[in-house]
Amino acid sequence: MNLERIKPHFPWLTLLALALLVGIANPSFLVPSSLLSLVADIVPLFIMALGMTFAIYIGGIDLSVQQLANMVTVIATVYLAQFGASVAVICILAGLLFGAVSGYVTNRLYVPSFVSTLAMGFIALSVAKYLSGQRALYMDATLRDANFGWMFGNTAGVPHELVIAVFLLALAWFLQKKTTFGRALKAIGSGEPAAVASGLNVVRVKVLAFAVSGAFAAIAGLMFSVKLSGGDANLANGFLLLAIVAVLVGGTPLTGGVGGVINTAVGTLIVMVIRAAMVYVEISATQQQMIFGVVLIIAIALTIDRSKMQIVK
Amino acid sequence: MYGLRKVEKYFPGVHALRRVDFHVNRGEIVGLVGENGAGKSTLMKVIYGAYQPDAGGIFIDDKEVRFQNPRQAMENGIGMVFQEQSLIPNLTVMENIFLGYERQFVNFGVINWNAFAEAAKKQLAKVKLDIDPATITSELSFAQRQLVDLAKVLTIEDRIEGDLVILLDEPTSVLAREEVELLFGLVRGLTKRASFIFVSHRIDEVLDLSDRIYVMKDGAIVDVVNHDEVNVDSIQHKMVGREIDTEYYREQKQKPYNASEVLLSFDNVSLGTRYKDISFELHPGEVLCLVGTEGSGREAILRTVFGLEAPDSGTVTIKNEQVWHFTAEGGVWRGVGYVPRERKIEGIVGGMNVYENMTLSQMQNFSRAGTLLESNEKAFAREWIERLGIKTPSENKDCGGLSGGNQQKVVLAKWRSGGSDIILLDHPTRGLDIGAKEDVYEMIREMCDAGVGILLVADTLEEAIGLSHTILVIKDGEFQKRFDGTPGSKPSLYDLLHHMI
Amino acid sequence: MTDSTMMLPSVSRLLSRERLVRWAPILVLGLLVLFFPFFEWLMDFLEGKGHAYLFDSRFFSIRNAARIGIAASPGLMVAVGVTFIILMGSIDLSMEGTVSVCAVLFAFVFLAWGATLASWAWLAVPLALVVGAAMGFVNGLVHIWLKIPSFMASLAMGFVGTGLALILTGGDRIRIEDELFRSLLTERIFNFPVMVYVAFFFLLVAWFIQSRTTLGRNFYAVGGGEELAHASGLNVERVRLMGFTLAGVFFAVGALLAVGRIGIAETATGNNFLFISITTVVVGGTALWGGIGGVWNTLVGVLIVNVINNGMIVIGLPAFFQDGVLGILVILAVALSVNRRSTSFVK
Amino acid sequence: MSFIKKFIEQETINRRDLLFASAYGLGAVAATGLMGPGMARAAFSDPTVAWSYRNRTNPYWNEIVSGGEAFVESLGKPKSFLTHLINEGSSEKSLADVKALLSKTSGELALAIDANDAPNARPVVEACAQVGAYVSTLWNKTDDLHPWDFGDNYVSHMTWSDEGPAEQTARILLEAMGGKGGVVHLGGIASNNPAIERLNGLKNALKDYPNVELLDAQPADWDTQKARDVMASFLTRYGSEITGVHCANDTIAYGVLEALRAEGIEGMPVTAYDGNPQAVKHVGNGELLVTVFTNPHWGGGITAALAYYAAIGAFKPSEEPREHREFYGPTIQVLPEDAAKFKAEYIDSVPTYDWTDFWGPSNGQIEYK
Repeated sequence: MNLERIKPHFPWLTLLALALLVGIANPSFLVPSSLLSLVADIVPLFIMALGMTFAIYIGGIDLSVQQLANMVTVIATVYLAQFGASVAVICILAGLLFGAVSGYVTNRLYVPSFVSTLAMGFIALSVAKYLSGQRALYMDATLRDANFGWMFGNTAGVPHELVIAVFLLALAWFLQKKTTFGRALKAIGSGEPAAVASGLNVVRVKVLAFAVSGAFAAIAGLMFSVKLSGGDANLANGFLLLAIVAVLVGGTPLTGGVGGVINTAVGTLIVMVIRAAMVYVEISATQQQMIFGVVLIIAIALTIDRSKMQIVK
Repeated sequence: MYGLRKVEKYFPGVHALRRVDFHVNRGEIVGLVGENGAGKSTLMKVIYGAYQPDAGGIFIDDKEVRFQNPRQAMENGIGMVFQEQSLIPNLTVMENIFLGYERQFVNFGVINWNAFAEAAKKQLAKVKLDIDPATITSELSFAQRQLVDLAKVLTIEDRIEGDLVILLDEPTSVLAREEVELLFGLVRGLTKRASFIFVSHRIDEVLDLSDRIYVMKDGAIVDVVNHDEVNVDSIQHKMVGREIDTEYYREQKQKPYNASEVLLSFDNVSLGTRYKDISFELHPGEVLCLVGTEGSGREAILRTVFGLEAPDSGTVTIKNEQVWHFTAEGGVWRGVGYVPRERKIEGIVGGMNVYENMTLSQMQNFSRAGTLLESNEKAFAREWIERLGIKTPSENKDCGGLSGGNQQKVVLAKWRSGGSDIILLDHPTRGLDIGAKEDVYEMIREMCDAGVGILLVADTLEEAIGLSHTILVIKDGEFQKRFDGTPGSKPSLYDLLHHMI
Repeated sequence: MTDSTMMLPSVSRLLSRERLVRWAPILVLGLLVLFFPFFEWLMDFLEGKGHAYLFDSRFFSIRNAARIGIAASPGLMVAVGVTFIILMGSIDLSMEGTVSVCAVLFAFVFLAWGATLASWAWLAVPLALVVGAAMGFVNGLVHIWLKIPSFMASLAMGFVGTGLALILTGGDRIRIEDELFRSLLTERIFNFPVMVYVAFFFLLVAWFIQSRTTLGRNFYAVGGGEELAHASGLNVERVRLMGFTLAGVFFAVGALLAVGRIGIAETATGNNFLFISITTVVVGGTALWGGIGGVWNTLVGVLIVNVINNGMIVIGLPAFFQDGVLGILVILAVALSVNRRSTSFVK
Repeated sequence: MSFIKKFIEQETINRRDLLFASAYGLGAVAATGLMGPGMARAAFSDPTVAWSYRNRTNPYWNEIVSGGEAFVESLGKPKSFLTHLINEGSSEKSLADVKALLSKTSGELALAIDANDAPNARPVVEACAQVGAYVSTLWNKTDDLHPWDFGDNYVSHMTWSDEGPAEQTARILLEAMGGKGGVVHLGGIASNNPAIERLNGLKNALKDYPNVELLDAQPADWDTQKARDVMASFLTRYGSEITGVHCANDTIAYGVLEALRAEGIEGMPVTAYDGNPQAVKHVGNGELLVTVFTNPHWGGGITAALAYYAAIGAFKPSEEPREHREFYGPTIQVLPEDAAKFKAEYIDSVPTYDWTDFWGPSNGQIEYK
C-alpha cells in the first residue's frame, strides 16, 4: 500500500480520526442518536457548501451564497402566506437567477468571480433588506407546519433533514458524475482551453454552474428559514466562510477539476466534528476560534491532494 | 573541458539515459540531434542542472561536480536558451535579462535603474538587438524575444571567470531564415568566450553550425561525427533507425481529391492584424497546407475556421452555408474538428480519462436528456482504441498519463469518431516519435480516402511538402503563392522558403 | 525582422487601447467624483434650492475629502499589503486576524510602557510592525512548508489570528487616550489629519518597494511566470515568504491607523477588512491572477470604494439600497477596466 | 432628580422581598420532592449551566458573561463551571452548538441564551423542550413565541423595553438642543429589535418637538468603525444643520465622538445606550449627554439563575404568573451628575446580587403591540 494510493482517501480518514479523537475524549459524542442529530443540524450549511462545490470545481468561487440565503429567508417568510408551498419555487428561481447573473458577470464581463459574486451578494442583501422592511420576520406557525412541516421531524429515528440532504447530495452527485453538464464542468475545471477547443459552450456551462450554486444556496436558505420559522436580512450570516471551509477541507481545491460533491459531504462532516469538539471537549470560550483555525490548518494539510497541483499559489 | 561520463537516468518505467558519454571542448560548437523522445531534453536537463543523474558523473575540467538546481549550474558557467522561452511577459526586457541577478544594480536596497538599463543595453548589443531595455517583453516579436533570451544567457559571461557552456534548445524552430543566419553569426562570434551545445531536429542547420555532432536514439548516444566527415543520410538513418523517403509521408497513398465539391471556402477574409484577404477552397480528400513563419497568420486562419476567432471581413462558407456566427460550438456542429498545437493544454484534458476525452466534443451522442450513457461511451472508446492502436491499459486511464503520440490519437479519434469531415491539424506531429508520426500520417491518408478535407499547419517544411495536395504560402498575414503538391511535381524546400521570407 | 511596417500602426492602436483600459479605474473614480455632486445638485435643484454645481457641493469639498481620507487610510494600508500578494498571483485572507492581533498587542504594550508616545511607549509602534511581520511570516510558512494554497492557508491563519486576539483581550476593549498618538486623527496639516499623511507616506514606501527594490520586482516576476522565474534561478519560495511578511507589516500599519482613528483596540478592530480590501485591489485594476497592477492602482480602488460609500450617504440614498448600489458600481468599475483582448477566461 | 437614587431605593425594597423569594424557593424544592416520580425529568441534581451569546468582542456581552459567572460562583462552583457557547453572529452556529450541548449533556442543561436573531429562538427553545432541558432567553425572540406554551422547559424571557428609555434619552437630547435644529440617528443592525425600538423612541420624542428635524437615520451595525464613517458622511451631507446625535448604543457613540473629534467639533450633544464603563466615563466628562444602563451583569446572571433553579426544581415555572415568565429588565439613565456615583456603585465594584431574587429588579410584563 503506497502513499499515492491512499491519498484520495485522506479526507474521510481525517474525518474518522477526528471523530474518534473526540469520541475518546468524550464517549457520549459517538452515541448514534446524538451523532444523527448533530449531522441533521449542519444540513443547511451542507446544502450551501454543496452548491458552492460547483463554483469551486470549475476553479471559481461563489461568495454570494450567504446573502442569497439571507434574501431567501426573507422571501420565504414574506410570501409564505400568499403562495403556500410554492414559495419554494420562487425561492429557488431567485437563487438560480442571482447565480446566473453572477455567472454572466464573471464570464461575459470578465469580472473575477471573487468580486462578481461578492457584489451580487451585496445586491441580494439590498433586496433582502428592502423586502423585510429591515425587520426580523417570523412565519405563521400553522402555515409553516402545513407547508413545510415535512422538512423536519423524524421517521424511524432518522431526521428528515438528513433525508433531504442525502437526496440533494445524490442529485448533485448525479449532476456532477452522470450528466453532460457535469462532464463539461470537469473538463473546464481540469483544462479549460481544451474544453473550448472541443467546441463546448464553456460560457454557458460556467454560467450554469453559478446558477446551480445559487439554487442550492436558496434551498439552504429556505430550509434554514423554515427551521427558524422566520427570516431577516442577517439570518444566514456566518454560513459563508464555513461553507468555503467545508468544500476546501473535503479536498476540492480552488484550482478546479479535483474533488467534488462527495468530498464536500466529508468536508462538512469534518467541520461539524471540529465544531462539536469545542463543546464536547470543553474548550474555553476565548480559545475556540484559535483552536478552530489550527485544527483547520492541520485538516487541510492532511486532506488536499497536491499531486495535481503543479505550482502552489 | 565539460563532460558527462556514463550518465544514467531513470524515470518510473523509463530508462531515459543509457550510459551517456558526452563532452564539449573549449570554444567548440557541439550539435545534438535525435528524434523527439530520443532523450535530448533529458540530457539537456541533466546538463543545466534541472535533473540529477542517477549514475555516472558530470565533470568540469576533470573535476566532478553536482548541481542541485539550475542556479548552481549557472554559477558554474552553464546556461540555457530554452525552446519554450523563459522570458516573463509582464516584465521589462532588462528585468528579464538580469532576473535573479539584480543585486549588482542595488545600492542600499535601491535599484539603480539607469545602471540597470545601461547593463542591459550592453547585453542586447551582444546579440545586436537595438531596443529600449525598458520595453515590456510581451510587446516584442517572437524573434526578438529569442534574442533577448540569448542575451540573458550571455550575462553568465560577465559573472563567471572560467569557461562557459551554453545550451541552445531548438533556437531556430520559429525563426525566419535571416534570423537564423543572424543567430548563427552571433554564436560563431561568441565561441571565443563560450562553448555551445546546439540541439535541433533540423539536421541541415546542425550540420551548418556544429564542429561535432552527437546523434541520440532511445536514450543512448549512437554516433559522434565530426563536421568534415558528416553524411546527412547516415545521420538521419541513425536518428530514425531507417530511411526517410517518400514512403515516410505515405506519398504513394496520396490520391487526387474531389475537386468538384467544396467543403470550405474563404473569400477575401481578413482578421485584424493577423491575416488579410485570404481566399482558398478546401475539397473532400484534400490536404491543404498553410506554410509560413511563426506569426504569419496560419494558426489564426485555422482558429477562424473552427470558430474561435471571428473575422472582420470576407466570407467564410462551410458546406455551402455562409458562417455568420463564429463559435467553437458552431464549428463542431458544422463538422469541423480541431487538433491544436498545444496538445496538453488544448488537445486533451489532463485529469480526464480516455473515454471522457474522446466523447467531450460529442456528448450529445452519448447521452439521453442530458444523462450520460457511460457504458456506451466506454464501448465506443474501446472500439477506437483498438482501431487506432492507442496504447493504453484501458479506457479509464487518465489521458494526461499517456505518451504524446497516444494523446494525439485520442484527439484525432475524438474528431473522426464524431463524424467531422473538415479536420484542422495544427502541428499534428509536434513532439511525437517516429512511429507515432507515421501513424498520424497514415491516419491523414485514411481520412482523405474517407472524403475528409484537411487543413494542415505542418511541423516541418518536409512534412508540409510530403503530405499536401495543395500548399499555400503565407507571409505576414498575406497570401504569397499557391503550390500544387501532386506526387512527382511537389515543390522543393527552397521554393517554399523563397516565398516565406 | 518580421516586424514589417504594416504591423506598426496596429501595434500602436493596441497600445492606446491598452492604455485606455489601464486608466479605466481612474476614469471611473473621476466620474464618481463628478457624479455625486451632480446628484446633490439635482436634488437641491428639485427642491428649489439650486447651487453652483461643483463650487457649492458639500461632497466636492476639502472637508469631505479629508473625511474620505480618514475613512480610507487604514483600509488603504491593508489593501496595499495584500496587493503585493495578489501581484504574485497568490491571495491573503488573514488580514482580519493580523490587524486585530497587531492592534491589541500594540495597545497592551503602549499602555504598559507609559501610555504616551512621549515615553518609551513609542516602542510599541515598531513592535506592532514586527508583530505584523511575524504573523505574515508564519502565514507564509504555513502556505509554503505545508504546500497549502494561500487561499486556504491564509483563511485558516485568519481564524487563528482573530482567535489569538480574543485570547489576549478576553473580549475587552482597550482605550488609547494619549493625545499625542491621537493626533493622528486630531491634528491637521493643510486640512488633512496626520493619519492621511502617514498612510500616504507608507503608500510611497510601498511604491518604492514595488518599483525600486529587487523584492518588489520579483513579485512581478513570480506573478508573471512562476515556473520561468524559478528556472531563471529565482528563489520563488523566499520571495513568497518575504511577500507575506511584508504584507503583514502593512496590515500592522493599517491596525495602528485603525486604532488611531477610534482610540480603541479590540478583537473586532480587524473586522470587515477581508472582503473589502480584496475588492478594492481588484477595482483598482490589479489582476487577481498576478503580474499586473500595483499600489497606485490600489489607491485608486480604495478611493473608488470609499467615495461610493461616502457619496451614497451624502446624496441620501436609503440604507437598504446602499449595499446593492455598491455591488453594481463595483461590477461596473471592474468590468470597464478589464482588457478583454488579453483575457482568455476568468475564474 | 437622580435616577440613581430611585434605582437604589428600588433595589433596597427588592432586597426586603428577597426573604420571601428564597423561602419560596425552598418551598418549591420541597414541593417538587413531594410530587415525586409523577413528573418526568422534573429536576436535575446538577445540570450543566451554559450561556450562549454573540461574541466576546463587545463589552456588553462581557458584562452578561460576568453576571453568568457570578451566578455559578454563588453556587459554590468555579467560574469555569459555566459553559460558553459563542455564535459569532451566526444563528446557524448558535443552534448547532446548543444541539451539540444538549446531546452531550443528554438534556441535563440549564441554558441561558440570546438566540442572536429573533427567528432562531424558536428552534432553540423547541430543541431544549424536546429533551427536557431548561432554557431562559434574553433579548431576541419572535413575538409569537411564549414561555407558557412550553410548560416548564421554557423558563423565561427577558428583554428590555428600549422604546421608553430611548425616548427619555431623546428628550434629554432634544432639550439640550434647545428644542430646535436637526438630529441624526445612528442605529444598530437594522433588523435587530433593540435597534428598531431605540429609533422608535427617538421618533416618539420628536412628536413633542416640532422644531427639530430628524435629518437622517442610518444603520451603523453596532460597529464603532462603521459609525465613525457614517457620522463623517452625515457631517458632509448636513454640516452645521446637525445639532444633536442620537445613537443606538455606546459603541456607536464612540465612533460618533471620534468623527466629531476629527473635525474638531466640540459640545455637540450625543446620547448613547447600554451604560458601558467607557460610556459612563464619557458621560462623566461631558462628552456624552446620557447613556442608559441596562445592568447586563444582572441580566446575564439572572437569566442563567432562572434556568438553573427551574432545572433543579427549586420552582415550577408553569405555576408562575406570566409577568414572571416574560418581563422587562431594569434600565437606569446615567446623566453627567449621576456618573461618578454610578461608576462607584456599578463599575468600580460590582454589586453582589441575590440570584434567587428572580424578578426583583425587573420592570413588568412584556407588552406586544
